[in-house]
Amino acid sequence: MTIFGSDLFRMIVGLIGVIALVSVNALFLIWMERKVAAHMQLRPGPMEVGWHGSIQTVADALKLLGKELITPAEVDRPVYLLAPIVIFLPVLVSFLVIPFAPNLIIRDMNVGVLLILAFAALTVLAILMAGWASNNKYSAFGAIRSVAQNVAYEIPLLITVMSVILMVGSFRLTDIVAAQERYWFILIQPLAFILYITCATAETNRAPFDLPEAESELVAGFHTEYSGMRFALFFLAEYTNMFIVSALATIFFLGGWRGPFLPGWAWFFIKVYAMIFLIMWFRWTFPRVRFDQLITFAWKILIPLAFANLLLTAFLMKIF
Amino acid sequence: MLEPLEEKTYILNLGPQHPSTHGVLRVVLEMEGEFIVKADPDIGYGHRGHEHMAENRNYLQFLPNMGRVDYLHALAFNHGYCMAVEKLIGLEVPERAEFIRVITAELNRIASHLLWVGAYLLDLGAFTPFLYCFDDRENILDLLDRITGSRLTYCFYRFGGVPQDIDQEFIDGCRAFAKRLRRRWKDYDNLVTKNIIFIERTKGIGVITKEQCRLYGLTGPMARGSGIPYDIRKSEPYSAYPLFDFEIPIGENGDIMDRYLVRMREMEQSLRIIEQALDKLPNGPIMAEKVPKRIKPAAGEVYAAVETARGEFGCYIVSQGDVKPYRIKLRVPSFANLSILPEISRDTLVADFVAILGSIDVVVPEIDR
Amino acid sequence: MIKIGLLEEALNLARANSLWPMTFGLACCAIEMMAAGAARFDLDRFGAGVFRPSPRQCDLMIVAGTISKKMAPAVVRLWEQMPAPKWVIAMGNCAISGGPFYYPTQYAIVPGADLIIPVDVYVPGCPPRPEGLIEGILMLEEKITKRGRLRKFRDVK
Amino acid sequence: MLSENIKKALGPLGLEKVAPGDYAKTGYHLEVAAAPNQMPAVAQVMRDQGCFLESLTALHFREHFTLVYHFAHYEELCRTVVKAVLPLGQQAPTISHIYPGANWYEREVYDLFGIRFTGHPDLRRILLPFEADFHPLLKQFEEEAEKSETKADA
Repeated sequence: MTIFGSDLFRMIVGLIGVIALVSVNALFLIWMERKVAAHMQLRPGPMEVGWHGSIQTVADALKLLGKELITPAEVDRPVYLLAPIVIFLPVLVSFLVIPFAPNLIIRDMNVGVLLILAFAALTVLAILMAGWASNNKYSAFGAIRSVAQNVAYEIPLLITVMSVILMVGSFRLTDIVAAQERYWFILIQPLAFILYITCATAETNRAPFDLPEAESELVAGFHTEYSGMRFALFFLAEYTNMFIVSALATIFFLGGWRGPFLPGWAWFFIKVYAMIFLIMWFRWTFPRVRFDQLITFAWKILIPLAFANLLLTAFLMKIF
Repeated sequence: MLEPLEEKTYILNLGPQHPSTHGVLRVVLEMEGEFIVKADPDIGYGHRGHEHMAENRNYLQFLPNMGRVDYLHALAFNHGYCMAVEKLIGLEVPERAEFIRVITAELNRIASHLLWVGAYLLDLGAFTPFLYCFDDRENILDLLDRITGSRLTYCFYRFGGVPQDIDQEFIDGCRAFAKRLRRRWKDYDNLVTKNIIFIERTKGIGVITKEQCRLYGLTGPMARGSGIPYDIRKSEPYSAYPLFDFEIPIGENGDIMDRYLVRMREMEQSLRIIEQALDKLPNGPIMAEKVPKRIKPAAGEVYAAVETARGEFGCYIVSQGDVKPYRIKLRVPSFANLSILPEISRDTLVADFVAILGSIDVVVPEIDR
Repeated sequence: MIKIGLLEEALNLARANSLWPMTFGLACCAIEMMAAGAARFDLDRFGAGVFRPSPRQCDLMIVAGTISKKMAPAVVRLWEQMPAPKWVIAMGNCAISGGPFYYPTQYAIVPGADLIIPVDVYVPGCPPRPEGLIEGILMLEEKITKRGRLRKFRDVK
Repeated sequence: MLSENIKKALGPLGLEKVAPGDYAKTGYHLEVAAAPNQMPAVAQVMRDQGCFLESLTALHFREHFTLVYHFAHYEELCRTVVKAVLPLGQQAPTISHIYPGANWYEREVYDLFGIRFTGHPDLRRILLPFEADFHPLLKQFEEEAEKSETKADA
């Protein structure tokens, strides 16, 4: 076996690719978000920097790179400095197991689903660290809300995903895509899909569930005190998280890379961006829910529904 | 790091720079967890000394200030002040001028309500309605810009009339705008009024009873939302308002939803008034014939009230027979409306507090004067 | 040295095209600032439409309105909380010189934002129209990059 | 008629003046003059009659202050003005326990004129910064300022 075929080489190339993808993707997503928002709001959005503002986010990123990094007095320094890095790591790891196309996957693990969901839970730790360390009441609020919210929404998310896994019988993401050869799972699990999208929006702290950074209540929530590149990392992580939950939705419910005519990766990206568009659409349409409503909604509606869906799936699997 | 909490409550400082305090209001919140034990509004960050200024200028020089007290419904404040001075010096305003005043003031009221709806939805976390409202509002500003010459801080009325007549283009523009806004109601209904999250956020929150309204002296949509049909345009008719047929929308429960609905329906009533006024617009002069060059009223005092978008604006002028007023007290609606905030925000969540604060529709420089 | 110069220029270009203002309105002018960010005028076209509520994430403070003496310490504090490089636009006559509210016995306001914080661009008007604010922001871009989009309009005779 | 009822109810208090006003000229239906320490009783009567406090302000004259209370009614058009002459340097009783809305108005009067209200639960400055050491709407303040103004001009 040559060095090019080795696992190590694959990992290194993969990681470089992932980092490139993450940054380019985030830049694109932020531009897309601004354009989507603008067109929904009867305005053109970024227009002057590049063609239709296409390098607007590059300018933003460059500017943020050149900004002063303020570390406010009386913050919990190590935790404060670590938080933006911690929020970024799980995001990178999740990319390792996502199958972009039949062979375009860095590491095809048999516990892929678990890996992603386990690392996604780390995000909340970073938010908690950031909020706590900032020595700011608004940040602490954001952090506390974030923890409660993520605990509440992780459960229905997992249970919903379980009902798909029950049908496939494997935690391997490629297996799940392979199982959708004849039909997409959205057709036989529509309830699970709706539950998943709701939970995913809450998991990524997007409106109408963006309570940890609720602008009109908590100024900027957990990242109120972060400036420059540190703030940019939170931003980057948010958009990459969005990509990951959309990619998972594509894999679980929309048949992954499957589609006629176009190559697999193209279909994959089309589906993912369609999902992201959906999440953006939510954000620019709905008002924000209140925090207790959010929690009530998770524990009293989403979790029972997810359980019912799981039981129904198991029951039907037993019969047929 | 946060210090360990020895007491059960802690202080959260909201403002003076906070996205949902609409300018420079500061509220010191005493909190227990996410619940508010006590809210103490700290106003005065926009205090500019209008009343002190009034004592240092003559009557005409003080007129431009009125557009800056409440910049969102500047024309109503113009109207109130002009009415008070006209009463003081006994000036009759020609009918056509009154009609023009009513038309422009009602247009301005719609603009103010639209801005409130947009900014309020922004408080609740919905960004898009804000831009929709601003888009509609720009149409009004175009119309008013045509005849008043400014977009925001109008100084359009004069003692004894208005300085500029309206033309056919303005009339056509008003009619076209009324048509356009009526078509937009459906959009607002779908986007906001029927939105389940919006309903959940506003129904039963921030309830004000009739008795509380009376004790705190609330006026405008705050009182009407609680079911009190108090509208100066009807209950103390002034200008050309008695000539028009319109209703006073009132709410039932006194919660945020009712205040929202009252404002939405009021816009419809304003459109009705504008259309009737355009239909009945009489010919004639737009300025009283004998307007004294130098306004020097005899000693005396006067109180004149008008209905602004936020409630009753009363202008209390005391004259000592000088060219300068001895004292002008501006009874502004938001001052009383905000004073109920500590009462109704007790034991609410921060999110509800923001919703309640937004529903009061405060304009901070108006409170602070 | 040349390379550092180039980098600096690229950074300045990026800064000029991504001026994030603070959500910070003091009085009447704030409404026109909102209007400038809204549908018809859309500051976002120039990359300046991302209104950040936290001063830590802003580049630009638009002092939109009268600064009262009670508010002045807060304004200074907010300005100090912003990370460098930062700019200030004094929007409206009140922020420039106290505007219509300044007279000898005035007790309540600070006559001019430049008395308490350094101001880069002054936009006159009471209040300035949104077009005026946009021109102010383009001026600021010109100031940052030493070249500008405005020139072509100004040279028209 | 509400103004008749108010007149009747105010009768036993022995006020200085209770007279109908010239509405067309001043905007008042009823003009009342009272002593400052009668104000709580007057306010109680107004509250019982269903009126609300429209505004509360003060006027500064050379020898005395005049507290001006405006009352109006939601259902009926009836504006009552109550004036209370307060000698300089004296305190007036608060009516904020009768009308909670008067709380802020009294704070404002204290802030702008320096009139103290006895029994007020929370008499702090409201518009000016807490550390301010002057009351801007006092006329003396203005005369002094005029002096300094002429100095500045010269």
